[in-house]
Amino acid sequence: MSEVATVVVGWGITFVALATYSTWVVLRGKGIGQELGIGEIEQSDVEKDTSATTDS
Amino acid sequence: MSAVVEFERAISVVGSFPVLTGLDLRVDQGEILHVRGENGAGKTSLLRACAGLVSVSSGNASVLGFDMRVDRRAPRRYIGLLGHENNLYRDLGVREHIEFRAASVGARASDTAAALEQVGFPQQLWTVPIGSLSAGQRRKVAIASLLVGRPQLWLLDEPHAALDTESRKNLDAILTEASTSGATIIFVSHESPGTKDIASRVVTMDGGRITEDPGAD
Amino acid sequence: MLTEILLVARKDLRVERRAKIALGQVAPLALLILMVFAFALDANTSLLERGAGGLYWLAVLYGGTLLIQRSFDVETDDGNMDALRMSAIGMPSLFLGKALALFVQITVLQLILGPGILLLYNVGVVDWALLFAAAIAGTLAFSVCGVLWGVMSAGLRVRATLLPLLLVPVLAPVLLAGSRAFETALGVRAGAGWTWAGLMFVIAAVHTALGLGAFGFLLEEG
Amino acid sequence: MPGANSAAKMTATPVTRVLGVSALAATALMAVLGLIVSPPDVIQGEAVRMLYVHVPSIWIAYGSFALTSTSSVLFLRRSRRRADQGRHYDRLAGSAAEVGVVFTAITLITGMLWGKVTWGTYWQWDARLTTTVLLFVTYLGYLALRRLPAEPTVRSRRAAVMALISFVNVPIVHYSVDWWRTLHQKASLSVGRRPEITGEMYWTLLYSTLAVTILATWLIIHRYRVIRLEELRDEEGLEALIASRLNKDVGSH
Repeated sequence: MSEVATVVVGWGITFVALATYSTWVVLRGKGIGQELGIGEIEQSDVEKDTSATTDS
Repeated sequence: MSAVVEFERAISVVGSFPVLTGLDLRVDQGEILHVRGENGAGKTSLLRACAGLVSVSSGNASVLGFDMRVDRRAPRRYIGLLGHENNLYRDLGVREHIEFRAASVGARASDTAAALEQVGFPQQLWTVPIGSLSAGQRRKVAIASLLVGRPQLWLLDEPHAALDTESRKNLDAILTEASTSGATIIFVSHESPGTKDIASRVVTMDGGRITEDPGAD
Repeated sequence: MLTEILLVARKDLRVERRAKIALGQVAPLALLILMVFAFALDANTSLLERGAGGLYWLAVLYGGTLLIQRSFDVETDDGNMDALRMSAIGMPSLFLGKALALFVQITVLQLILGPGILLLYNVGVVDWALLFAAAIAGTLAFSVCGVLWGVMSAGLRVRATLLPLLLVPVLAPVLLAGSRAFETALGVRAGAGWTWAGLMFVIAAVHTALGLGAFGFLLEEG
Repeated sequence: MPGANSAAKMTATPVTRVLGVSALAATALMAVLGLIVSPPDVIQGEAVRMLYVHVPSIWIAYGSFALTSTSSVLFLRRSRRRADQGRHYDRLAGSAAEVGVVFTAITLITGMLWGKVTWGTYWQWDARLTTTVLLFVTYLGYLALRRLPAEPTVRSRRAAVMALISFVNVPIVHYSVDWWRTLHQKASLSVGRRPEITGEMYWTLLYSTLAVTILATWLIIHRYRVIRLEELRDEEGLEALIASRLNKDVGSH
C-alpha cells in the first residue's frame, strides 16, 4: 500500500468508526426516550432527574 | 416483647423484578411465625431479606436491632438460614461438613455430635460423603448445620420438605424447644407441615407483601 | 484470623481430596497440553528447549484457570455461597483461605508439570533456587488473582468464558515474568531471572492488597 | 466531584447540541488541516498524517480510562456508605470506558497501518503496542462484566472493583513489557528517530487533539444519558411490575 492510500484508509476507518458509534449512541438514546415517552422537548426531565441524583 | 424483625413498606428488587412490594411485618422474640402463600408470593425473598442477602431498596427494615439499610451483614452471625438448597458440600463427609459450619460461625466443633443426634441422624453415616445421601438425610444434615450455630433467628424455607413424618415431628420439637429458650423462628411453607402446626402465628403472603396477618393492628 | 484462613483452606482441600479433580483431571490434561505443544512445534528440540519456560507457564495458566473455576463451582453448588455469606468468617480470611487452597492445588499441578518439561523438552536446570522462587512467586500471583476474578464470575451463566477473558490480561505480566525467569533458571537465556521473579512477588502483593479490600464487596449478591 | 456534576448537568439539550455541532465542525476542520493543509514530513512523507488521528486517539483513550478509574473510586466510596448512592459515578465510569475502548481500537488500527508503511510491518512487539492491546482487552472485559445481568448495585460494584484493579494493573503491564523488550531486543526496527514535531505539524496535532477531545466529551455525555435512560426504563418497568403484582393481589380478594 502506498503512503497516501494508507493515510486515506486510516482516516477513513477512524471517521467511519466514530460516525457509526455516535449514530448508535444517539439513536439508542432516541429509541429509549420514545419508549419512555420522553420527547425532545421533555428532555429536560431527564436532566432534572440526573442532577437530582447528582445532588443527593 | 422486643421486635426481632421489623419491616415497614419494604421494597426489594432482584435483577429488575420487585420481589417485595411494600411489605409490613413485625415479629417478636420467641415467636414461631409460619408464612404461607402460593409459589412466587415472595416468601423466599422475605427470608432472604431478613438474612440480609437481598437488599431492601426502600422502606424500613431492621433485624435483631440492626438497621438493614445501613449494614445488612451485621445480624448474619446470629441468624440460621435454611434455603431451598441445603448449602452442603457434597464432597465432604457429614461430620466434616458440620464441623466446618460450626467453626465458620464460631461454634465449637464438639457440638457436632450433639446436633447430629438431635436431628436423629444415624451414627454409622457420619463419615459418609454428603453426595451419597438421600434427600431426607441431606435435609437433616442441613438442619444440624444450623443447630450447631445456636442462632437467635431461624429462617427456614420449606423445612419439612423431603422429611418423613417421624422426622417432621422431631424437627417441630427442635423448633419449639429453640423458641422456648428465646430464639425466634420464621418458616415458610405453602402447605401445612403435616403435623400439628407449631406456629404461634400464621401470616399469608401474596404478590410480594403480607395480605393476612392476625398480629397486625 | 489465621485459624479462619486455615479453616477455609482446609475445607477446600478436603473437598478437592475427595473429588480428585485437580489430580485426576486437570493435571493429566495439563500434561497433555505439554505434549501437543511438541506436536505444534514439530518436536523441534531446540525450539522446545528454548520455549520450555513459556510453554510451562501456558500449561499452568490453562490448568490454573480450570482449578479456579472449580474452586468457585464448589461454592455456588447447592447454594453454599449463601452459607459463606451468612458465616462469621471475615471476608479477608475467606479471600486468603481460598487463595491458600488454590496455591496448594496449583503447586501440586506444577509438581507434575515440572518433571514434565524436564523429561519431554529435554531441558536441564542450572539454577534450582531461581526455579523454585519463580514457581512460588508465579503461583502466588496466580492464586490471588484467581480468587479475585473467580468470585467475580462465580455462579454466572457465562463464567466459563468470562473468567479467562478477565483473568488473562491481568496474568499477562505473570506469564511474561514466569517465562523469562524459567528461561534463566533452565539456562537457555542469560538474564535477570531474579528480577523477574521479584516482579511476580510484587504483582502477587498488589493483588493481595486489592483482594483484601474488595473481596467482601464482590461476594455480596443482591 | 465537579467533573461529574457538570457532566450530568450538560445533558441539557442546548449544551449537547452546541457541543455536538462543534464536534462535527471541529473534526471536519481537523480533516482539512491534517489531510490537506499540513505539509508532508521530510522523513515520513505523507504517512505522517496518520499522526493526527493516532496520537489524539490514544490520549483520549488514556483520559477516558483515567476518568473511569476516578469515577469508580468515587462510586465505591459513595456506595460503601449506602448501596443506592453514587450511581452517577457508575454511569460516568461506564460511558467513559466504552468511549475509551472505541478510541483504543482506533489507535491500534491506525497504529498498525502506520507501522506498515514506516516500519514495513503491521505489528511489532514493542512495549507500547503490546501494552495497548492488553489495555484494550482488559476494558473489553470490563464492558462485558457491565453487560451481565445482575442486581444494579452488585453489577456496579463489581465493575468498579474491576476498573480499579485494571487501573493498578496498567503500569505493571507496561513496566514488564517495556523491560522485556529493552532487555532482549537488539535495538532494531523501533522508529527511533521520531521526527521533531514543529511548526504546522505541531499546531495541527494540537488542534486535532482539541477536536477529538470535544467529540469524546460529547460522546461520553450522550452515552451517560443513554445509560441513565436505560435505568429509567428499567425503573419504569419496575413500577409497572409492582403495579401488576398488586393488581393481581387486589383481584384475589
